[in-house]
Amino acid sequence: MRETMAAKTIWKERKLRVARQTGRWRLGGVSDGFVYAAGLIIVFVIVCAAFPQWIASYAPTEMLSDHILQGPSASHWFGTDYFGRDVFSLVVHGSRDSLFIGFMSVLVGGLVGGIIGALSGYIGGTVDSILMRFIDILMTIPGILLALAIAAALGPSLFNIVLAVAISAVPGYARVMRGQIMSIKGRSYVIASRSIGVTPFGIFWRHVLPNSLSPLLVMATLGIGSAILAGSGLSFLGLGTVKEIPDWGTVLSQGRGYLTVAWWICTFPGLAITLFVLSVNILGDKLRDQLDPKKNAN
Amino acid sequence: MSSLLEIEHLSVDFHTKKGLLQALDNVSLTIRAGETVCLVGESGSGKTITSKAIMRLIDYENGRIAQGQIRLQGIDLTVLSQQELRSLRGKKMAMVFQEPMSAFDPVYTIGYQLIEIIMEHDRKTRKQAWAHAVHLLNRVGIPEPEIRMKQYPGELSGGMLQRAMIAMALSCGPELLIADEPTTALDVTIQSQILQLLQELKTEFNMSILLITHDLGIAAEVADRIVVMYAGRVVEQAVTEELFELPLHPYTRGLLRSVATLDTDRSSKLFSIPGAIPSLSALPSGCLFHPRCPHATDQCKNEAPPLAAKDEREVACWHSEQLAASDEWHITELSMKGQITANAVAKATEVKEELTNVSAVDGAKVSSHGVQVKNSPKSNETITETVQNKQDLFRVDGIRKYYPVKKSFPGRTGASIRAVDDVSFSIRQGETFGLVGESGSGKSTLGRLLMQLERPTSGQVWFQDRELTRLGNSELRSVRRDMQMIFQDPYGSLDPRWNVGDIIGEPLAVHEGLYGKAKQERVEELLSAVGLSPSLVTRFPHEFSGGQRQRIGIARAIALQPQFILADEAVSALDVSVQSQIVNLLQDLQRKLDTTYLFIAHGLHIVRHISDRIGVMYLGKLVEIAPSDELFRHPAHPYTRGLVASIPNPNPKNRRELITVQGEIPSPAKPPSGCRFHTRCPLATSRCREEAPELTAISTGHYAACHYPA
Amino acid sequence: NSTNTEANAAGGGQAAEGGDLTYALATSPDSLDPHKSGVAVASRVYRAIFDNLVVKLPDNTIKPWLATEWSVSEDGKSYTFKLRKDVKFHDGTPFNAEAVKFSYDRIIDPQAVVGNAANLLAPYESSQVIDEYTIKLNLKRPSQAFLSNLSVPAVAIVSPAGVRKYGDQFGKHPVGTGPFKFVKWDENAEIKIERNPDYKWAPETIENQGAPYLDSVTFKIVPEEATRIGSVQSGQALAAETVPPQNILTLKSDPNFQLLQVNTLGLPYTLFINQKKTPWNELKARQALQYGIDVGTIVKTLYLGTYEQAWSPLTPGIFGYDKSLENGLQPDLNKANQLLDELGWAKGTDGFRVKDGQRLTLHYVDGTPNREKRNDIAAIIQQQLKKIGVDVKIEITKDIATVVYTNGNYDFYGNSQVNVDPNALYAFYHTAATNQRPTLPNFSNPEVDKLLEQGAIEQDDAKREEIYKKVQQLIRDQAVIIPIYVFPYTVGAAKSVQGLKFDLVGYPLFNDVRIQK
Amino acid sequence: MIRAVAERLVTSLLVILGSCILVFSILYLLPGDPVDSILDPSTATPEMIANLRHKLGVDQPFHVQFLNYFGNLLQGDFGKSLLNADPVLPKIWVNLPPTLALTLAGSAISVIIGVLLGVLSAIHRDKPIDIIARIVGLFGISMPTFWSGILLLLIFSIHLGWLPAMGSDGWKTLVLPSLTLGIVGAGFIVRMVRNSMLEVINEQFIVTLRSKGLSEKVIMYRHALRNALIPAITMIGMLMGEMLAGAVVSETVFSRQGIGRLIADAIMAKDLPVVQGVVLFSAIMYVIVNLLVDISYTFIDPRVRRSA
Ligand SMILES: Nc1ncnc2c1ncn2[C@@H]1O[C@H](COP(=O)(O)OP(=O)(O)OP(=O)(O)O)[C@@H](O)[C@H]1O
Ligand SMILES: Nc1ncnc2c1ncn2[C@@H]1O[C@H](COP(=O)(O)OP(=O)(O)OP(=O)(O)O)[C@@H](O)[C@H]1O
Ligand SMILES: [Mg+2]
Ligand SMILES: [Mg+2]
Repeated sequence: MRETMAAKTIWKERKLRVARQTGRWRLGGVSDGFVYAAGLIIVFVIVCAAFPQWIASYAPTEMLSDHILQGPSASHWFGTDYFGRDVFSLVVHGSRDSLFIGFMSVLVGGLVGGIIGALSGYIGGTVDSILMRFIDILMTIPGILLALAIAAALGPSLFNIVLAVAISAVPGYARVMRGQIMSIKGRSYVIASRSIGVTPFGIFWRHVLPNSLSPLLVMATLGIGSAILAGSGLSFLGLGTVKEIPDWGTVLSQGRGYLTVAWWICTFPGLAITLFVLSVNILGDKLRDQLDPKKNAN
Repeated sequence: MSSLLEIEHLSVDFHTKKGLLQALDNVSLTIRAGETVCLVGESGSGKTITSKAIMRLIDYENGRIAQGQIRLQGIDLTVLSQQELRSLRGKKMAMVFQEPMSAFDPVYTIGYQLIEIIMEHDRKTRKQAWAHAVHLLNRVGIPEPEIRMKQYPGELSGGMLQRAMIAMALSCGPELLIADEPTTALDVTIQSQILQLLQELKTEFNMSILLITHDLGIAAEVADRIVVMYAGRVVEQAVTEELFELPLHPYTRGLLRSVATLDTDRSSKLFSIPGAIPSLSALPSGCLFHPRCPHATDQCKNEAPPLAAKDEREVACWHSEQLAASDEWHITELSMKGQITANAVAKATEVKEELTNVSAVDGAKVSSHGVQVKNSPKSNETITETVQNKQDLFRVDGIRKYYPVKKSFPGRTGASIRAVDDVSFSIRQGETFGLVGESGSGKSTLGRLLMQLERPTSGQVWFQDRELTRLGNSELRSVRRDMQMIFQDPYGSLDPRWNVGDIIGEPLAVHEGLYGKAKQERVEELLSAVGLSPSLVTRFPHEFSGGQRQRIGIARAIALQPQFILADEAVSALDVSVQSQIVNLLQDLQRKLDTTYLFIAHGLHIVRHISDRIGVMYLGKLVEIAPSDELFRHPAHPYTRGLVASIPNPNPKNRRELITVQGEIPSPAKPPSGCRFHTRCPLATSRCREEAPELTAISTGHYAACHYPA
Repeated sequence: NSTNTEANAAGGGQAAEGGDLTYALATSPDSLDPHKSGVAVASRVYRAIFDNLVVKLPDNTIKPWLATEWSVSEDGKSYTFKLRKDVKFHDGTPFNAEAVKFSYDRIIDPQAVVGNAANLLAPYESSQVIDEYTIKLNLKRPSQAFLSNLSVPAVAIVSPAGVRKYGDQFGKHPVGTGPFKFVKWDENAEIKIERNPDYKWAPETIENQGAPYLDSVTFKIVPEEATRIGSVQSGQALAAETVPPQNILTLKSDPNFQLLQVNTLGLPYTLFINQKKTPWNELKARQALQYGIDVGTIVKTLYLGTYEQAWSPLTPGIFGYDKSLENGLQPDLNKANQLLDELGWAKGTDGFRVKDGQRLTLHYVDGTPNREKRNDIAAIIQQQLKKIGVDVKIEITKDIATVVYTNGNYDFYGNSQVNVDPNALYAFYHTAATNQRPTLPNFSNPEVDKLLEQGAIEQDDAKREEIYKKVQQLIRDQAVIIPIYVFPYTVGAAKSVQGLKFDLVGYPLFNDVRIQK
Repeated sequence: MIRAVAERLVTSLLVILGSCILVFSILYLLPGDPVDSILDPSTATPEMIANLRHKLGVDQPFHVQFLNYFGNLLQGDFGKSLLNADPVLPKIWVNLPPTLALTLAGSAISVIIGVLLGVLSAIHRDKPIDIIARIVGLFGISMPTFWSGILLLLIFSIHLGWLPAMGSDGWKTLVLPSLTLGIVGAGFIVRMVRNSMLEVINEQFIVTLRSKGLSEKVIMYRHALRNALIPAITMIGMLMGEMLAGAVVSETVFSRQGIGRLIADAIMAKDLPVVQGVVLFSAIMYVIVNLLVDISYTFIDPRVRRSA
């Protein structure tokens, strides 16, 4: 199929304009109420992680052994667990490690995957083939199995969970980054720089990379959610950690046996995970809308 | 003639996040049975909205008819339900869209999509519908319609698709055909074929046509009446001849004057309406056109003129009568006889826009940094002369570029696309070399080879005395400061994340190591040299209009005062008036900097205007090279003749048969034997089929590759 | 020792013969080869497929099973058994002295089999077939535990023909003489056994001397607690083992269900203090732990009163158990603090004790997963010891073998063992021989060593009992361990299940089970 | 065409081999020992351990084990489980069907719910239906699988007693696990379909269809949906991989037989031949699924058919 190049660009130009215009009218994205609510939840959780003692009324380690398995009440909003710990305080304090798992594994996975994808996409050729086959190999092994193998082999610790989740996320980031880099590589502003005589590295660093990052950013945002979920899945499969202050996934998976007798132990951390991941996803969606070039209107 | 469609006082609003936006305001027009009405106006003037309002398609885009009536054969469309409208759409009124490639559903066959509409409106069996569809395809000139029926949209060329689109629109015998820029996306050759087809079909099917176009040439060729829109309003309407004879609105007049024709004097500047169409959310007060109007008065600023009828025609201007009576007003006189002086242009374009006029900066501070200013603008003749004596800047020798076709069989060397096939020519120091040809003929590829953005398959490129094809990458990088590029797509060629200062400053930083204040100063100079306010350095590309963006691209290209600039379709994506602004700017800069241009374009009149010499490409080969005027006056190659003849002529008194070059350009993967043009050439003989003609001189400076040059 | 075992035996209703008992197991057996398997859950299945020579009663007497009578030589180094003559393996081959010899030789043959059964049979050296139904077993040294150990399922008699036929795969195709025959094993789904109609050699502990009433038993493998209990509640299974404490109470109060519970025998779950490590090599430091850890609260909190607190290195009910230790030591933070103060460990600003710039830490190693809430115990102890300034570092690892047994890198490690004889203490508290692997507490005390050696061979039960009581007291006084809980085997079942009983060590017996329609 | 397929098969084989090597190396190089899962460490003596290690061959150096394993593999011998000497292949054959049933049912649920909600939500953009569909979708991807599984189990088997809580025989036992699995996938597909529907709805050809006088229903379901499904299908292909991972959790919660649980247990026990076997199979499944996805493209998208 041939197309009149000139007309194609006339079109591109016009379509862009129309899309931009219609985009402005039509892409409201997630309704703003939800976005604000999501933002508030995330901010609240971050505050919890940073200053849990401001919010929680008990120390998360305090075991009130004569108050075990008490339902929600005025003194224990979310009830107490089988140790007699205040579930609300657990949830508040647990946010720290949960966020750590979420953010760190996204950071590590995104960085490694991003670098692989960028090299592969920008250099192309044999490097690309080799790296992509490697990514293919990683892709054939379901992420959680990889994570399971790593966590099982290295033993359960916060760091290993992060590592496991991060590695299993690498192929996704690498693919997206590669695709993005390859598409940006052909843009005319990149050719423009080349025609000016900028070095390949300069082009990569100053044009290709910055313009390739936004989908990765969106993906990373959404990845925080999946990382937290993956972490809790590992806890469930018996690779959780035992810590004085457990993360949400650990509380949830350890409390699950009590669901029939003390629903509150795992319901609240479960809700915390769900709400936080939900908020992160809402924000990610919003971010996707926002970073959409179509939205880049005046 | 009775009126088929009557639009009265139509206003259309869009619901947007930022509130209500009025896209059409008090639009009235009528189309009589059997009549062709053209809707013209710059981009964004509301042409498409009008057409969609008629079909009531705006309902799906958050649009609403706020006021007014649209009557089709007396039925008021504005009050019908979607259900009732559906029985009219496609049946009584049909539409043809601008881009055929995206107007078809890519996952169904052409046949399916044709039959779908037929069965929707007519009580026909599948078989009858199929037969009818085949008949229609045949009628619109699609060869082998039975096969096409089973093909998917992606398998047809743009021209074919547009024909199929027309067939689809005609399938239920509509009374009104709305065609929204049906040829903008197509080559000139195909464009004239399509226009011709529409003309024939109109009488055959006894329909009325509402044709939307931004090309006045087309309007002149086909319209009975012309309606001019500006910013959602009708500013003028008249019978075609009268409008071209005597435009009453300054905007119409401006549009007419912006059109470069084959007759315009090449030494003069192209006329352009200054500024740009306002955005709907920031409409000016009074007459919407007043900020761009050289004749605007206080009344224009404060009061909106009504659309007043004046013997059969209508115009919305306070001063139309007195202006039309003035001497200078007559267009044909002015443009055709080439009496627009640079001064007149300067006067007409002296406006309050941030786009400071080009000539205003002439000789201003640009000189301080060594931009060479030639204060005596030479006439065109002299330029051509001096150029002829000058040395070659570029010499291209037997260059080829073959792209391997996607191989499904590894190891086997498959066929390749011969994008550029054995081309030799040279570009002289200081001249503008134009390159024309249909889409896919290899123009851009040739340009990229010159710039060494791609390495040729074989052949050499000499730049001054260096053989570029031998240089290593790092050597090439230093040569690049002498060759720059202006891109087709003004939006895509600017990094959206960089501000204007950095974009323009990039070559300075790379080659001259300029940073910070020094760079900023230079950037500001460059901005004013291209007619932009220096205060815009910190803005980002998306904050500019298409024309302004192209100026930024130009500023970047001239930053290092290169010897050579490649402008690949640099103005194709722009509105006519903006096109003129950019072309003028390029010419001014050339005069000042003594730059050499390779100007690639598909708009032949623009190429004629700017180029000293022109090369015509067809399927990877150069088929003709000649000085600009010579080429248009005495085209030697039948292909060139076809191209020239396909250009719509903005002179309604001088209508002629449009079709010139038949058929479509063959695939460069399997080019025809002998002379590549022989499949479409009316003069082809058996010799042409067997023997490839060489590029030979037929007069001084005029070369053609044809066995039977005219 | 079993509180509820008899509860349902008398239950009225028309209990019918036949039917399939679905029984949800908590984990999957690794192998049904008694000699090879290493996990308790497997014994619960193969107990029904295999028989032993003898059976041990709760009163610690030993009664005939496949053996009708036996005698011990003067020196205690050889046992002669007379065998039943009417016994057949499931594959039709006869049970005889050859089969016994084959089975026991197989257990100790390092080439054929490597498994934990070898430890139980420990001093066994060889056997002599005297005649078809008489066999003499020779020991390397006398052992009072030997006869008891012969009653443990792991040293059951297997079919020599079966072993030859299936070889490596015998664990997937067990052939024994038991009341049920193996039918099939679907990996990770279920194990099915069916009634052995020829069975008529049940030991006297079993009411039903003939073939079982049930047609078959289907063991479902349901690791997830909630699902396992849910499967009984939803009627998908008739019984489910290892009911978590929190559900025990609910099931007990539910009129549609019954809860069967029996304490296991052997060593209770015990935390061993590694005496190789400073400062735990000092008695006072260990005593501080004894006073600092409130075991009562732990057991009450985590097991909600359904588990009994352990007080001794042995479980109640086992021969020689010293009941006087019960409720003896009570937690006392002051004493604990005082003891540590005396050792020179002073509390720092963060509440932890420091001496010579070293923080007082306790490296607490536990395995995964959180079996019987053992990880939770660690979590509570961490908080309790914090109060006396000990910083507990918990390490949960899959690789116990390396961390604990190979590297000995722990201060605290918990373990338990199912056993029928107090001689089990020998392996844990007798000083390890120089070329042997160290014991868990790395404890070395000449007096205890001597007592344990005597206990192994003392033939007089009364004296033997005294010896072991002494040992238990010494271990308590030396603060070698912190005993935590006695593990009860629990089964939640529909009311319709009747006659489910358990043997001495807590394995289910299906011979008497009937399902009420 | 045949060569293209052959070429693809070869790369697929290489990828599969690669994943085996990778898993082999990870499991080999990281600490832990299958012997620990076989012998009770509290009673096993060092020589028992050494004996067993020798018997299992895990005392051999890496390259020997590696070559042995792959040598046997090439002869079609998948080896035996280190834990109980079961041959690996039959183990996989037994466990594969329930997992396939689960993942297929799960995918079916994802696709049905996902596409339905996605389309409704795109068509009724910003209307209550849209908001509900998106919230449902978001919850699907925001809930830990095991949690939603246990909740379903509590509600539908324990409280209502409608469906069995565990097992893998009969369609009834498939309902809850596949629902657990499907909800997550549905969440992703809702999003994907909604986005691509919205994109398609903005395309020019939709305007053409309207100008032809076709009804919205026809336009949305006959034209827009088919176009929107193209990107969604890739997603579905990728989801199948995720499904296997989800199966690990779902199979554990509902005590189903299946390779998810098989491999999870094998990984924990470092039972290398079993892990290898399952990884090999899951890699093959992954490759097949992606091949199927590619093939289904050619049915839905003629543009692909041409370039193939
Ligand atoms: N759906 C919409 N909602 C709001 N505003 C719109 C919408 N569609 C178009 N507009 C605005 O209406 C104005 C007229 O647009 P229209 O598409 O009719 O221009 P046009 O004359 O057809 O231009 P072109 O030559 O670029 O096709 C533009 O300013 C555009 O921004
Ligand atoms: N990178 C490439 N790989 C394969 N084929 C290519 C490539 N670039 C161009 N071609 C092919 O080479 C031929 C010439 O392309 P080119 O872009 O040079 O034409 P053009 O004359 O500039 O057309 P247009 O007017 O559409 O810009 C076309 O058939 C095109 O499909
Ligand atoms: Mg338009
Ligand atoms: Mg081009």
